[in-house]
Parts: sequence; C-alpha cells; structure tokens
Amino acid sequence: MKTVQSAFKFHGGVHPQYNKDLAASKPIEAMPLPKQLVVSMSQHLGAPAKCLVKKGDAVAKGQLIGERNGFISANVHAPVAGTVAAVEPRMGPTGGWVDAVILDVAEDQSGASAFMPPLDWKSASREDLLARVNDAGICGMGGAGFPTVVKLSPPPDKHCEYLILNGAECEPYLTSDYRTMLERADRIRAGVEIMRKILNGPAVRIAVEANKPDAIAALEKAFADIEGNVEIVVLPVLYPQGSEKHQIYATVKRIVPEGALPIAVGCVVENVGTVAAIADAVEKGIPLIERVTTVSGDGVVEPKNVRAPVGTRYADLVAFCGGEKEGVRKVISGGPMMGFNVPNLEIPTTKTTSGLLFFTSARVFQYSSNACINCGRCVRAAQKMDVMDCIECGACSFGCPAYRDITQNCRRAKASIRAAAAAAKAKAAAANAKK
Amino acid sequence: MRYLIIIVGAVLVNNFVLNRFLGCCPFLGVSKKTETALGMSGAVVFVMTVASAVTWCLDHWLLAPLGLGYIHTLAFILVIASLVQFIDIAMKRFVPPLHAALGIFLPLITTNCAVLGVAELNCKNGTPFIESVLFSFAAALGFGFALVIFSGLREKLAWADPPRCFRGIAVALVTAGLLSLAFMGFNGLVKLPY
Amino acid sequence: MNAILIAICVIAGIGALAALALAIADKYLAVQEDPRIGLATAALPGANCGGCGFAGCADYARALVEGTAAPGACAPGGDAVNAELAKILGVAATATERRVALVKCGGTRSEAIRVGDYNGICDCAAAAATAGGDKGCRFGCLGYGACANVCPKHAIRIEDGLAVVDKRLCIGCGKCVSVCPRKLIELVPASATIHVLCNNPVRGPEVTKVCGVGCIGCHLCEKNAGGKEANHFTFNGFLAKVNYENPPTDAALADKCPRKCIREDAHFETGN
Amino acid sequence: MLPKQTAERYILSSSPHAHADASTSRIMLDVIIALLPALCCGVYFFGLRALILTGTCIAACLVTEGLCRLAMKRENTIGDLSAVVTGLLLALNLPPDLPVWMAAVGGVFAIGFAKQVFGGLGYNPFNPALSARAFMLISFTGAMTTWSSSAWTLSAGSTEAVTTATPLALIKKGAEGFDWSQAALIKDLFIGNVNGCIGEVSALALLIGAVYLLVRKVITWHIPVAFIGTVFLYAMFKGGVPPLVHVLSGGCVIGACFMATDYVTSPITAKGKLIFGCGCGLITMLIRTAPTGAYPEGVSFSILIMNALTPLINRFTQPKPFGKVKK
Repeated sequence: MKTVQSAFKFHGGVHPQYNKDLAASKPIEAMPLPKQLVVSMSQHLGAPAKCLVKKGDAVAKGQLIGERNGFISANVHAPVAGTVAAVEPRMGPTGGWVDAVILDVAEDQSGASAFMPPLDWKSASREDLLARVNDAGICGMGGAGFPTVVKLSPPPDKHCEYLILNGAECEPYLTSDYRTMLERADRIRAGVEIMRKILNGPAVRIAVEANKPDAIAALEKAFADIEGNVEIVVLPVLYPQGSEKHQIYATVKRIVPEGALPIAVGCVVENVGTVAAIADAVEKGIPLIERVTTVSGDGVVEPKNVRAPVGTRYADLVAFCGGEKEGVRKVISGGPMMGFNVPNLEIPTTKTTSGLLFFTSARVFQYSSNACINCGRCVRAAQKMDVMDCIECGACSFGCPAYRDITQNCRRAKASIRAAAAAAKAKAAAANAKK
Repeated sequence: MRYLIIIVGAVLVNNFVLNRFLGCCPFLGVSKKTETALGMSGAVVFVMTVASAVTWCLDHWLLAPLGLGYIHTLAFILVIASLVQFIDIAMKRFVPPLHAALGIFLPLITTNCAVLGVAELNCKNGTPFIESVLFSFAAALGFGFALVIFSGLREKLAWADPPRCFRGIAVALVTAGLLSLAFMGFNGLVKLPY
Repeated sequence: MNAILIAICVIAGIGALAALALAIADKYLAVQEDPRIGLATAALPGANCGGCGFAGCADYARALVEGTAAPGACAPGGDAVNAELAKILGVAATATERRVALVKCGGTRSEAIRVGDYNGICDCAAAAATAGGDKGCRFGCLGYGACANVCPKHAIRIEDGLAVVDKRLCIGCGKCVSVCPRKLIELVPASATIHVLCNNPVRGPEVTKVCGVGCIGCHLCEKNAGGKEANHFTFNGFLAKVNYENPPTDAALADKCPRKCIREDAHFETGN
Repeated sequence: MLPKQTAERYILSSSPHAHADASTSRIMLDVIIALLPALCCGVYFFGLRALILTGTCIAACLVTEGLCRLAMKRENTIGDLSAVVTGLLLALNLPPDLPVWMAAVGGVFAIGFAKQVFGGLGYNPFNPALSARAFMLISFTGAMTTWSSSAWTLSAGSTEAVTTATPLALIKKGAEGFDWSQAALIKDLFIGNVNGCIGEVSALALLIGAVYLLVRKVITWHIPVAFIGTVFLYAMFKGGVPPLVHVLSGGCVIGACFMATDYVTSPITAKGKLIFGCGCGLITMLIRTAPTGAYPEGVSFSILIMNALTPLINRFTQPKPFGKVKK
C-alpha cells in the first residue's frame, strides 16, 4: 500500500469556490425518525422497481418492498418498520412523478427487523457475494445511482484490471463522502476486500482530491496492512475530477472511448459510500436503507452531515438542521454543479441524495443570457465535444461570461436526439410489423 | 515570376468579386454553405479556364482574321452558354449530389459576368494564350477564394440576430462590403501587367 | 453587306455546332426521371410542413410515385390537393376532414399557480426537465412556446402564459402535437365548437389546489348534454373529454360547467 | 380564480447552480484597464488633443450603441462596456491630429455598420474598431496619414524630411543610408517617443497591458506570440530593416495583443489561434514590405482579412472529443 500523486492531468476543468468548511468539521449525525417516509420506487438509474406492497400493509425494517424490474434496476427496502399509508405517484428530485410507498413510521421500532443473514466474505462464494449486492439494492451513491450489481458483473470477454474508488467529491459544499472516509475507513476497507473478491482480484486505486489530507490519512491508516496492489492516488483539485472517465484518466491514464463504459478499458469505478454500503450488506446483512446527506448552504441554520433513512422528506431533514433561514431562494438536491433544483420540500431523499443545499438571495444569481462573445471558455472547460457524450458537469456554463445555458441546451439536445432515435426505432418497428 | 505576379494579382489584389465587382450574383447566391461554395468554385474554375481557352481560340483564329472583332461579345456568350449547358448535363449524370446542391446556380454561370468578363479582358489586352488561360484560372481561383471565405462568414451570420430590416441579403451585402474593405489592404501589392 | 453576311454565318455556324454537341450530350448523358414526380410536387402546396411524415413536399411526391405513400396525408392541401394527387397517380381519392390543433389547457397565469420562478432557456421541454416545470399542474401548458416555435404557419401564440391556436391559420400538420412535452395538444375536427380545456386526470381536490379552471370529473357536462346515451363526452380518470366522433353543439354547456373548463372560445381566429 | 399560493416560490433553474466570477462587462473592464497605460502614453506624447479624440470616439460609440438598440427596440447594452472598448481601441489607432468630427464619424461607423447591423456584440464578423479604421483610411486618406510633428526625436543620421513621418513610412520610402540598428532608435520605439497613432507608439505601455490581460486570463498567449513571432521571423529572413524595428513600429504590438485577440472575431481553439496569428503576421509583412504597396502599414487590414477567415479556421480546428477513437 502506498500513496502517490496523480501524474496525469486532463485538459480543461474549472475551479469553483468549494465552501466545504461549512459542514466538513461536523461528524455524521443520525437523525430521529420522522413521522412519515416517502420511499420512491425509482431510487436509481434505470427502470423503477416493481412495488410489492399495498395500502394498509405492515412492513418490517429492511423488508423488500420494491423488486428489481429489468436489467438496469435495483431492489428497494423499507427503511423502517411501519404501515403503508398509500402507494401513489410523487414527485422525485429530478421533477419526474414516480410511484412511491408512503410509509407511516411505527412508534415502536423494537420489533424484529427483516435483515438478511450476515455473510463471511472470506468463505462465501463470488456468486453469493454478488447476489447479496443485488438483494441489498446497492446502487451508486455518488449521484447517478447506477445499479452496482451491473457494474460488478462485467461481460465474460472483459476483465476488470483496476477497481477505482471515487473519493474525489469534487462538487462544492458536499462533505458526505469526506466524512464517510474519515469515520468509516474500516468499512470502506472491508468493502474493498469484498469487491476485490467479486471482481477476481483487480488492482485497487483510491482517488482522493488533495484538499482532503485527513481523509487520506484515515484511509492510509485503515489500509496500512492490506495485501496486494493497492494505492491511494492524490488528485489535483479540479472540477470535474469526480467524473468517472476523468478519474480513470487521472489514476491509470486510460481513456474510455466515446460512448463506452469504463469496463471497456478494464476499470470499475465505485463511490466510497457505496463501498461502505456493500460492506454493511455483506457482513451485517443490512440492505441500502439509509445514507449520509450533507445539509449545507448559507440558507440553513446549522449545516450538518446527517445519516437519514431513505425517503426522508427534505422538510424533515432541514428541520433537524435547525430549519431554513429567512429568504431562501433556491434549494438544490445534490451539489451546486450537477444537482437538481427542487420546487418544494415535500420531495424525499433517495439512495443518491448526497447533499441538500439551501441558498439565500445572496448566493443565488438570477440571470439573463447575453450574446455569446466567442471567448472559448466553455470549450476550454469541457472535454466532450460530442453532445451525446456530455456528462452535464456544468463546467461550460459555470465559466460563461454571457451566462448562457450551455449545459441546459446540451441536456435538451441529448433528450431530443434520444427522442428522435426512439421515434425512428418505433417507426422502423412499425414498418417491420406491417411487412 | 511573371506568372506568379499574374496569379497573386488576380487572386488577391484585383480580386474579381471584391475589387472588380464581377460575378456578384453567384457570390451572394451560392455562399450560404461552405460545401456548395466549394462546389461552385470548382465549377467556375473549370468553366472559366475552358471558356477562356475556347474564346481565345475563337477570337484569334476566327473573329480576328475575318475582322469580326465587333461581334466577339455575341460569339462569346454563345460559346459560354453552350459550354455551361454541357457541364450541367454532364454533372447531373456523373455527380448528382453536387448538381442538386448547386441547383439553379449552375445554369447561372452562363450569365456570370466574371466568365464573360475574363474573356473580354483577355481579348482587350491582347494577352498571349498561356497567360490568358492562366489569368482566367487565377481569376476563377480568386472568385472561389472570396466565395469560400464569404460562405464561412455567412454560416456564422446564420446565427446572428440582425435587426429585422437588415435580415437576409441586406446583412450579407454589408458583410461583403466590409470584406471588400479588408481586401483593399492588398492594393498595389504587386505591379499588375494588366 | 458582305461583312454582315459573314458575321451571320459565323454566329450561325457556332450556334449550330454548339447545338449539335448539346443534342448529342442530351441523348447519351440524360438521366431518366418519372415525370409524375414533378407533377405531384407541383400539385402539393409547397408548405414543406412535414405533416405528412416526409421531409418536405418533394420527398412526399417521390414516395407517392414510388408507391410507399398514399394520397390523403397532405393536411394543408386538403381535399382539393389530395384529389389532384389521386388523379396524377390514377387511384381513387379519399376525403379527409380538416383538423386543427387544440391546446387542452385553460390555466392562464391568473388561473393556475406557478410553483417556482423558472430561470433558463425559453423552451417547454427544457422547463419541464427542470424540477418538473414551474407550473403547479403537472399536466398543464407551460407556456414557453415550443409549439409556437415549430409551427410553420405561425398559427400559435402565447397569451398570458398559455398557447392558443389560430383556427384559420392552422393547417393541422401536427408538429406542435409531437413537440409538446406535456402532450396536451390534439388535432380536432375544425367543425367542433365545444371543447374541454383541461388535461389533468387526477382527483378533484388535487386539481383545485393548483388550478382555478381544472376539470374535476363531476360529469355535469355529460348530464347536461343528454346523459351517457347521448355519448358526447368520454372520461379518463377525473377528466372529461369531448367525443369528437359526435361533438356537442349546445353553447349553453360552457356556461353550465362549474369549473369553467368547457369552452366555446378555445381558438382565436385572425380577423376576429 | 387563482388557488391560494401556499409557500414562497423558489427559483427553478437547470444546473450548474454556481457560477464563476466572470461576466462580459468584467472582461471588457479588464481590457479597458489594460489599455490605460497606452492611453496615458499617448496623452503624454501628443498632449491633450489625444484625450479629446479618445473622448469623442468613446462618446460616439456609446451614443450610437444606445440609439441603435433603441431603434431596434432591444434591451440597452451600453452596460456591457463593449462600446467603450471599441471607442477606445479606435481612438488609439488614430493619428493625434485628426479632426474631431472624423473621429466621431469613425465611432458611428464602428458601432452602426460593423456591429449593430449584425445584431450587436457577439455577431459581428469583423472587429468594429478595425473596420472603422479601414473605412476612415480609405475615406479620409489625407487626414489619416498626416502625423503630428511633436514627437519623433531621432537624432543620429536623421534628416528634416523624416520629422513628420512614421518609422514605417520611412521604411517604405526606403530611406537610404539610415542607420536602423542604432540603440537610441530601438529605445525610442520601445518607449514610444516616435510618431504614429495615439496608442500604438509605446510598446512598453502596451506590453504592460498585455501582461495584465494574460494574468487575468482574459487572453491567451497564442495570438500575440504567433503574430509578433511571424513578423519577427519574416523580417529576419527578409533582411534590411532589423526585425525588432518591424515589431516595435506601427500597430504591430497593439494589433497583436488587443485587436487580434478580440474574442468575437478570432478563432476559439489554441491551434486556430496560432494559425490566425501567423496569418495576421504574414499579411502584415506582405503589405508592409511590398515596394509598390499603397499602404505603409498592414496590421489593420491583415487582422480584418484573418477575421474573415475565422469561421473557416474554426471549422477546421474543431477539438477532438476526450475519449474519441480515431477512425
């Protein structure tokens, strides 16, 4: 085990104000259970889970309530014991309406929980471990929520040579990964051992940005006696360092081809929080039912890193942090560069909610776009020129002196290209059916 | 050296479009896209070179000996028109996409005053054969050069947001004027033989 | 005299030679093309609206002649053009009824609430992708003009945060129908006068929370229009819909709707 | 009737929700700050008249900008300061003795015909200040090539004939026997104690401004280095007048650092910028050194011509996407 400096810097990128000090020093706090949870069936990327409960059902903590529905999908479990008040469409953080289980939280949580039996990763088979990751509904906790079991089952002709742990957390304000690395380094180590076994022993690279020296120290301590090819790679502070493809370049200098997944160059990238969740799922049998969320921004009374059950409404979360300050104008689920604006606080957290930020008018810019002056800052900030490969990191809009909505336009273009492709496909299918 | 001066003179200094203001119709008409502009330039280079060779022969071996110098304009138009028509037919047969892209502007080379202009200039100056063909070739190159530059500008202008009264061809003309202004910097760069 | 003769002969000679060359070229290099393509293109209105599903009138004409499309798909041209096309192709004409676009939402800025101040590009799809849009009703018209921007006839305008169609200008090409992220534009017979201006199928209390003129599915319109047997309305959840196979004509229906979402003035017409 | 609004409304917008401390007006302000040393030098060498001309140009540009926007019924864009930059650049490229009304006409042309006709900032294909200068050079040839007699203190080997000429005019004339390599001449050229346009005389002041722009990351090094480098190399291979004299005379430095780097009319990528700069330098030297050429100076024309080529350069220097496989 050794610590190395990243030697490879990608072109472009930007330097936003990080403002991580608001919550960086706050240890992770578990929050008291709210009265009601709203557990969305779409906690992850891909198809929503199939709901297994109906109104009036009593559920135990950890009970499976949504079943993986399709290849890219993930299980959903009851975060607490309670009764199903309703199953109805609710707005999620991205603005879409998806079926959600409204759960009245039972006052007495002492009843038996429906956790899975613990597994000893050393003696368990690869298949059992993989099945556990699937059963526990683990998905990427960095933001996109890609189902982890899919990542851990590379196609037979591909071999994973590098397992890269993403601890960059390059989004401003967010500190949940940082606190996890600091406080749960041993769980991350256990998760790494499990994943190494599942992936047939790849080399491990742990990528952390240079602005988190104590997290690096904690990881060094936890991983000190680990065997095999494990390195902590210290990355230069640059946004979007946390993006999968950029991280692969920064750690192992491989370039993921346009439109391909990291496995195409023998890499699997996983967020540190996800790795800790895998350790809990295997060793303790706990499915993914809670996560650490950073509640921060200048519009919240007491910024905190909160461990809350999945499905906690934003209103409950902020109430635990002392509530909103006067004059909040913008609420963001996730980080300020890639997070989603939300219109109200009735929206629940999901497995991917890494942060909840409140900004007052002092921090919110309301803008009108001016004419492009061709300064080229967007081109220098961005790496992807093909719109379908845009990762929507926002670096282009961030530096635009004319305040143009470049990222939003890319997103719209991607949507319309996808729609056109789908329409063409449907048309072709209809024509085939006619024949 | 003399040949080089002819080429530089015709391409930069006395550019047909930007300095002599000949061939403005296709210059404005076919410059909306760089691809079509390139195609048109190719067509004009071809037509102008061939036309000047044909008209030189016609002038020297038929019209001049017969003392018919006064009808050369008429004869030239006839020859050029047929030549363009021939190219039109051939292009439709062999490169249909280019033919479709050039559309109405290919037959319009017939009335492109640059083609007739270059023939007339050669005739007036009494240029020797090689030099007149070279001059026509260079003049057509200059035309194409201006056309391609202008098409690049117009592709950019397509995104511009001019006031209503200047939209379309008006703003294109203003741009052409400014381009012409820029090319005036080449004034006197070489001493022109013609 | 002699000079004139020589001149005439020379010019005539050149002309004859050129004509000969061209005639040969025309014979050996000509490209064959079905003359009906040209005829059909000429018969089409040339609006290039794309409503027929092809990339413009010429493309549709080619498909017609090749037999991969049938006449009757040209909405702007209407019956006259379709009959003409049928004649060119030698097939029987089919009559179509003129259809116009209808925006099924009445939630203007003064009737429906907005839940946020949207700040971004002025486009409905983009607004809908930003926190689900700023309108309280998730089925209602966002009013950022995606439909108006694609309309080839400029027949849609945004009034008080709501898209409205000009009945006279609309050619029924359906571009607005496909571009609307809320899918609330429908092509309806131009002859129908009574329309339900709402697209929200959820329960009444939820609707009244976000909109002053949303349909709550009270079935009063059905009752007033002669009951279920008269079959003037259909229902989808808590949303009434005019049965355009058998549209109602009684103007009094609009006054009797308690939510004021049945309207006679769903379109405007130029000149009015 | 509108249902009751329950809570205060939040702003809804698409990510990113953070923004760099950059705006069009801030960039323009930086350019203005960077041009102040050159302006000060101009005032020092040519007197108050330089200041009056500058004020006139800026005022003409601002008024034209305001009136155009008013006539177009669009929002006023005086606040983005781009009109001030245009006016300032135009003034710095004028001879100090030019009649004031001509300067005003230039300002009106720059904004009215070279910018607002295209819809305002961001859409103009040619640099407005340079378009106006080229327009004035052709319309008011006499006034635009008459130089103040106040400066130009060349001592060694000078004749009376050169007292009212710029170094470039002298080069063009081919002043025989003039010792171009004297140190005093280079020093005068560098400091600005020569004849020429208001803002172009002092290379020192311009370089201070350019360094400021580089530090503020408003411009990149590519265009200035390619431009000046090409001029230097061309002059070196051509022989005769020392390359440094070519670089320091006329509008070479102001053109390379301030005019050619105009965002709107120059290419976006580093490669494109290098091509652009080299092209500018080459055309400049072609015009300067052609014995029969009509103009002693070619900087404005060269930049205008390269402006015209910018869309094509952009087209052929599009960056390769990260992760794109070469086909």
